[in-house]
Amino acid sequence: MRRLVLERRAETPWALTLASPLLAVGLTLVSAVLVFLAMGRDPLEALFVYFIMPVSDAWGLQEVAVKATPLVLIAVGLALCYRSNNWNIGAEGQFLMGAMAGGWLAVATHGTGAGAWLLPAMLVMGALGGALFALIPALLKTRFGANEILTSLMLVYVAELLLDWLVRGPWRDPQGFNMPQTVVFAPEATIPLLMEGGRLNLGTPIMLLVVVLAALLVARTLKGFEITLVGEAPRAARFAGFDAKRLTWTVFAIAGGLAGLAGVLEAAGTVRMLQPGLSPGYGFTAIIVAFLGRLNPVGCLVAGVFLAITFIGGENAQIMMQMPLDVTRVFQGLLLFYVLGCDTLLLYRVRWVRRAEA
Amino acid sequence: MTLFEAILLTVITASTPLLIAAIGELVVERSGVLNLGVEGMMIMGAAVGIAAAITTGSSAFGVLAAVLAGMAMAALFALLTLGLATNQVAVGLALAIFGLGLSGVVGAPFVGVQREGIGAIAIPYLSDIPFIGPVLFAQDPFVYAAFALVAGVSWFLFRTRAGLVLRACGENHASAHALGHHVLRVRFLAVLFGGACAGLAGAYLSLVYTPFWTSGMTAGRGWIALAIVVFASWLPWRAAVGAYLFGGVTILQLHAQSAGVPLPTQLLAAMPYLITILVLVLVMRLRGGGAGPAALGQPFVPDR
Amino acid sequence: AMPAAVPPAAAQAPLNVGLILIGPVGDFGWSTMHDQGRRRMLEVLGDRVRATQVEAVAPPDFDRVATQLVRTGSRLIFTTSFSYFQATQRVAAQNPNVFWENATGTATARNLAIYNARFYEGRYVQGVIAARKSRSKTIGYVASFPVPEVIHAINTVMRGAWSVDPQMRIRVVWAGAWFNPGREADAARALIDQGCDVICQHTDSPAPLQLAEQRGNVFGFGQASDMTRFAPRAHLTSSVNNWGDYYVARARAVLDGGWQPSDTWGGLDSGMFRLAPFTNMTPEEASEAERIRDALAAGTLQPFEGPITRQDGTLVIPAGQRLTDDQIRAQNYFYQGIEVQMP
Amino acid sequence: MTTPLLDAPLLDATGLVKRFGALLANDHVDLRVMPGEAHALLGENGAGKSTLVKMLYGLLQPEAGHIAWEGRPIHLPEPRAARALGIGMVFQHFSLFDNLTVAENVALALDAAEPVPRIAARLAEVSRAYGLPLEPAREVWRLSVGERQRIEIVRCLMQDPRLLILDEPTSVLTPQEAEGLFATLDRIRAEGRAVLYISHKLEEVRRLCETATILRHGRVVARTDPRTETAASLARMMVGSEVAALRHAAAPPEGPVRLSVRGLSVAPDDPHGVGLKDISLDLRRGEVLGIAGVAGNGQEALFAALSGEVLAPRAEQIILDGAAVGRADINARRRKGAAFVPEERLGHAAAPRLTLSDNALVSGHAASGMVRHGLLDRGRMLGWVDAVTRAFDVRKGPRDPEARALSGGNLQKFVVGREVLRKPGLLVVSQPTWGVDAGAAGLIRQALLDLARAGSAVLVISQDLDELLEMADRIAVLFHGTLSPAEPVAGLTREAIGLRMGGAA
Ligand SMILES: Nc1ncnc2c1ncn2[C@@H]1O[C@H](COP(=O)(O)OP(=O)(O)OP(=O)(O)O)[C@@H](O)[C@H]1O
Ligand SMILES: Nc1ncnc2c1ncn2[C@@H]1O[C@H](COP(=O)(O)OP(=O)(O)OP(=O)(O)O)[C@@H](O)[C@H]1O
Ligand SMILES: [Mg+2]
Ligand SMILES: [Mg+2]
Repeated sequence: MRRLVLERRAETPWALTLASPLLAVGLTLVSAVLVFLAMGRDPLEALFVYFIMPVSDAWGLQEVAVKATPLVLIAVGLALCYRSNNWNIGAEGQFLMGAMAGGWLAVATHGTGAGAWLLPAMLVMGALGGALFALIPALLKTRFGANEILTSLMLVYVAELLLDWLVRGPWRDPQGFNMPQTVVFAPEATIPLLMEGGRLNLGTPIMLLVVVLAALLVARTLKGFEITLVGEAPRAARFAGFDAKRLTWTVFAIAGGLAGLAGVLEAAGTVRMLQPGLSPGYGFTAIIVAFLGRLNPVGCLVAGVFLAITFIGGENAQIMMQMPLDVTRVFQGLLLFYVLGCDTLLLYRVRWVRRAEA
Repeated sequence: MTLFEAILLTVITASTPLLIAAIGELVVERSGVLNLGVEGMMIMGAAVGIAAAITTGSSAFGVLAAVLAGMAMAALFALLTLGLATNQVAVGLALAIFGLGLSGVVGAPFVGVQREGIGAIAIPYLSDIPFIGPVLFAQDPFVYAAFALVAGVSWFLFRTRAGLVLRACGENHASAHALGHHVLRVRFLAVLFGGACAGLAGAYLSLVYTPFWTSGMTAGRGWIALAIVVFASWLPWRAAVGAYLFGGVTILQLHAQSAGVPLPTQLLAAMPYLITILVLVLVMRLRGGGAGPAALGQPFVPDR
Repeated sequence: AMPAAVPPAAAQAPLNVGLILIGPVGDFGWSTMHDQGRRRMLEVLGDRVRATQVEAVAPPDFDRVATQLVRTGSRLIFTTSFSYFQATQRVAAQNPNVFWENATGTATARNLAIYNARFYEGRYVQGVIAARKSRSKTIGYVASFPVPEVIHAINTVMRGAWSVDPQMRIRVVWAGAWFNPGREADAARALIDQGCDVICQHTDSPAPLQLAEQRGNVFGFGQASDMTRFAPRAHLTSSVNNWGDYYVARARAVLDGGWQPSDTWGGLDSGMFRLAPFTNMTPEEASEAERIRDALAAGTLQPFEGPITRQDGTLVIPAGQRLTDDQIRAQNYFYQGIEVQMP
Repeated sequence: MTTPLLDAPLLDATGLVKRFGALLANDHVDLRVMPGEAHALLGENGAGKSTLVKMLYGLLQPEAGHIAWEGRPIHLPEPRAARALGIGMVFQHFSLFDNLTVAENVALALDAAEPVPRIAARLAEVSRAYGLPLEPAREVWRLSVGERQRIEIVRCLMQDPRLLILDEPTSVLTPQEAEGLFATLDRIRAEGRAVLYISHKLEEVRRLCETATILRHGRVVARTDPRTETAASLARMMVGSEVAALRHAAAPPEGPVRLSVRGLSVAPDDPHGVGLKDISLDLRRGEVLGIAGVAGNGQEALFAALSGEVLAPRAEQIILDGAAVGRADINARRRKGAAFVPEERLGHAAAPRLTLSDNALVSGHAASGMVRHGLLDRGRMLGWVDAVTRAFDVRKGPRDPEARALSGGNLQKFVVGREVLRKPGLLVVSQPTWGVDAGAAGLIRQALLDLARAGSAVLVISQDLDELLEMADRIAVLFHGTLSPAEPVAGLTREAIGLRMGGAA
């Protein structure tokens, strides 16, 4: 009988750092082909529809950018959290809070012909709203030791219900036949489009800027070092004089702020109103993006774009091949498994050895 | 039956899947493993359970299949976290996503198929006891299974040698290994047990609670089960209290609505979550910080 | 008017029809029934149409999916939720060569039609039956969200019930979802525990009905599809959505070049929905229900006839008048006599 | 049952090989233990002693070689098999479970399924018989280090072992507790049981054992009767060369007080820890002050309080060069010229998965110009690594490897060098040479002494009494969170300090 044995590596060869995610993507593609064959579909066509078609023209690329923008924005913040061992999984709630905080300005100023200050103010409000909401689990963690995985998750439901209450109650569109939605935001409260004939808006450059800043933060600043050190070796971080509690606050605020920013960009950009179905689970999907991107801002960008392609590919597969939606989720789960599994290669040498006979 | 009895009865049914899943996860965490993928294992249990029950026409077979499905998902988790020593939090999250998707694929052919639910079994004599009888002893088999699990797991953990070894692995895997206990094997079995319980809880949803298949039908119960384990400070009896508390708040807010309590329904609906947070905070406060298995969530790679 | 840019479909090339669904096809209710409508259309029109459907499309993804449908050749696109209405107006303006149809929308445009059914007529019948069946004189209503559709349905159920017994009362639990079987079942449990013995549901899953079956001595109504099989002993009737005929007609209109941006709000007479066979009723009860149903279909019975008084006592319309369609569409008050608070 | 021949070895291991990656930890090791014998296993840190005994206990699998028990070849797939033969082991690092009771801890090491209450009864009996009193129902975290070791020994004895392996059992005991242990071991041997004894304390070995096997770099280099050797000759065999003595420069000048601690009390930060009670001390320029004590008597709390990882209740309780810094955090103290080296190399002093240059930043970001306006200066960080490497002879492969890739001794040289190179006014260092071989230890001790003589004040917390007697000018003893007055080394004996380490006045 043989069994799997892990041997700790003294040093990680850098080539493996690149090879491991590629191997994971390769394994996912192989699995995808097997699934397509099992479903009786032409695997080549399916792969084309899933992975190539979404990026085969300018419109498609714009859509990929639109879809990736909130995912990457949220994932970058989550990556900072996870790097420092803060398990914020409530980004969905922070996203909605940001949308609400920013959307409130749009609703309150509707019809007043507010000036150019409105949009920047909405973005700031959105980031603030998300950040403040994220500080609740941070506070509960640092002050009471309450598990942040659970509290941040519970708060997602609370945010959803709050949004529901607002759009059915105080912020409901008076002309909207009592339907649960706010007014359609006025043009001055709408994120400007970047090109004719597409939906690419200012959110995407903002997202790219955030990625660059976060990458600099992680690689070049003391704060970034602090985040990494607290996650890698909490005791060494204390020895370095870093305050883990304060850092918990900081990273939760950053993650919440970015999720909130994504929320208001989505509300004022793609949807242009507040309504209960505002997020198709961006906050949860971004968790996958963060891990796929190895908790690295640039990695998150790559992973976010890749995932956006699979989402749009999934829609295409429904349209072109009547492939059910759930198949896309299965692929995403598999991809994450493979990425995590392949990461083991970085820390350990994996060997099959003959089991010592008992 | 009085309104009070009726409410208790309902609370017990609503809490049962939470309790079963929480007890399973409690054992997993006691062995030092944090499996956040309860939701994914549970929904696979629900999907496979009803699929098997419809295909074979046997509820018992459905339950068995659900348990096996939960265990299969757990085995996948174990392969990654125990075999390859990967990050348990990340794999748990992936398992939840993967389970939601795969259950949709598995369940797709069974959408809209009707199946008779598993009915209640009144225990002779006991069910005739006034008040307690109808509430506790005229329930469906899953409710009894939940009672038995609480008692059984409590006995196992604190009265048997195997339970002691399991707790030891969760406390200090290096020491347990040095004494010759098979840490990974113990954890593997614990994870499988957790998967079996989550699968069973899923079967309860699709075979008893709302006997048909719909995707996403666990609706976040797996996450609540995780919260209950922390709330319970990893003690089985307290997990029962936690599950019934959460179930109770969930049901009571519906009664409050139906009775016309003048609060926004959204606020009432948020109550179970807000109260869970509050209780988590209070529990941490009273206990004065982290109890919990000392090795929880840490990967272990033995030297051979 | 017919957009000039669109020539009548060539005889051979099949018409591509797109459908965008708000929920999963398997939601038992709203989306399932639109899917059935699509199947019916394919059945009737055969080779002349092809249909492409995308399920569970969240509002932020709507623009892309709709555009992608256009890009892959769809010429007639049904967007089946009010959540899509604003966005449909937007993409319709961007794609003038495509015919758009939004379910439950509130305004038409040059290439945008809206359609819905007068489900409230069925609710009136439910009210009558409930009043006959209930011993506790209390109806339980598992509601989704307090949108006008649901509000006026609750009002209409009570109208129907009061027409039999003015003592009838109602209790409402908001499940906060169109489709969440567990929560719907819990809501039904709470209502039954509080003494309701006829359960109306305005949510899509069969869970409340199944629960009524399980509890015994409680009755319920199916939603969106015929749910008799879920509760052979508790089921009274179901309101069965039927979009197929409408879809056939609209596709045919495009094929024939006669498509108009219409506002369709079909009642029992239109066939856009029907009542499933009455079960678990005495012959007298069934025949009374049939009589009411036929009167509604014929238009001789009007659920929104005055006088209509709000809960707070203010008169909406006096006797002899009738609510306009827009007034019905925007109803956001309970009638006097209903003890439930507006949430 | 065959009666073993009187001269047949109880345990006979031949040609054992164990490899960890590229490292050959045991290279064809032979070991023979006779019945009733007390056999010492000696060697430097990392020589492969623990690796060898773990193979004898079934915990590691040899890659080559044979083990025979009473003349019969045996295979030990797991500790259970070893225990079944009658091999018991007390580990170098305790294998106890803090949150479980004594009885449960014992039960976990027994193979028969015996209910815990019955074990508790038997435990009380055995512990009385051997004079090792224990309360079965107590949780381990409430016990002292000595009591914890009693659990380890008693649970071996309850298996009625023929061979008892003890891996550095006295390194955590006071001299008096060690005496108690020797008495127990004498009794065990009187019952005809063999003992395989690993220790760095050569005097102990000479008192206790009649045979010694000496390992160096994984190979057996000598077999001898320790009673016929001197400690110095044993050390020479272990190291392979003469061990250099420490050069003491001039006697310490009577400089001004650099560090003054007054009435410092700190509550333990975790429920299982030991706090500090009313600690006072003075440390002068040019002086080395040693803090002796058995592990677990408040060393961690003292280091944390002095470094500022945990703040003192009041600022004036810690005075550094005239400034009250009790409420200042670790970086503020660093900026005032203090530096610190904690006990744990990996995880505390250095982050295992970060590079050395990042690790230079861990303690250097506050006061050595590696950070400007919040931005890292990678060039300077690397320069610092090079400087430490040169000054302290840190041996490593690449220029900037991850910390975990360094051997223990080399990483220790790096973390000590990282601080010493900054020429701090005050250096607080805990266990400076723990787990470090003689060569590196000499280098580190010399660097600390030179630093003090150059005008700094050095405070050394150590469990190694010999190290303190060698380096320190004055020694104070930490016991249960209280600190005895510091006394000049000249007037102190091992016995006097040992008594204080055990709590006697
Ligand atoms: N699991 C392991 N993986 C890799 N290397 C190891 C492992 N265990 C031990 N080593 C290495 O093997 C060598 C021998 O270690 P061992 O623990 O046997 O030394 P030792 O003689 O007991 O030292 P000490 O006196 O410090 O206890 C050391 O270099 C050590 O770092
Ligand atoms: N647990 C381990 N996992 C992987 N590699 C290890 C481990 N322990 C030691 N090593 C490797 O073995 C080598 C020797 O390390 P070790 O700490 O045993 O050195 P050593 O012989 O004790 O030297 P020193 O005298 O400097 O302590 C190092 O290069 C290290 O990379
Ligand atoms: Mg070493
Ligand atoms: Mg050792």
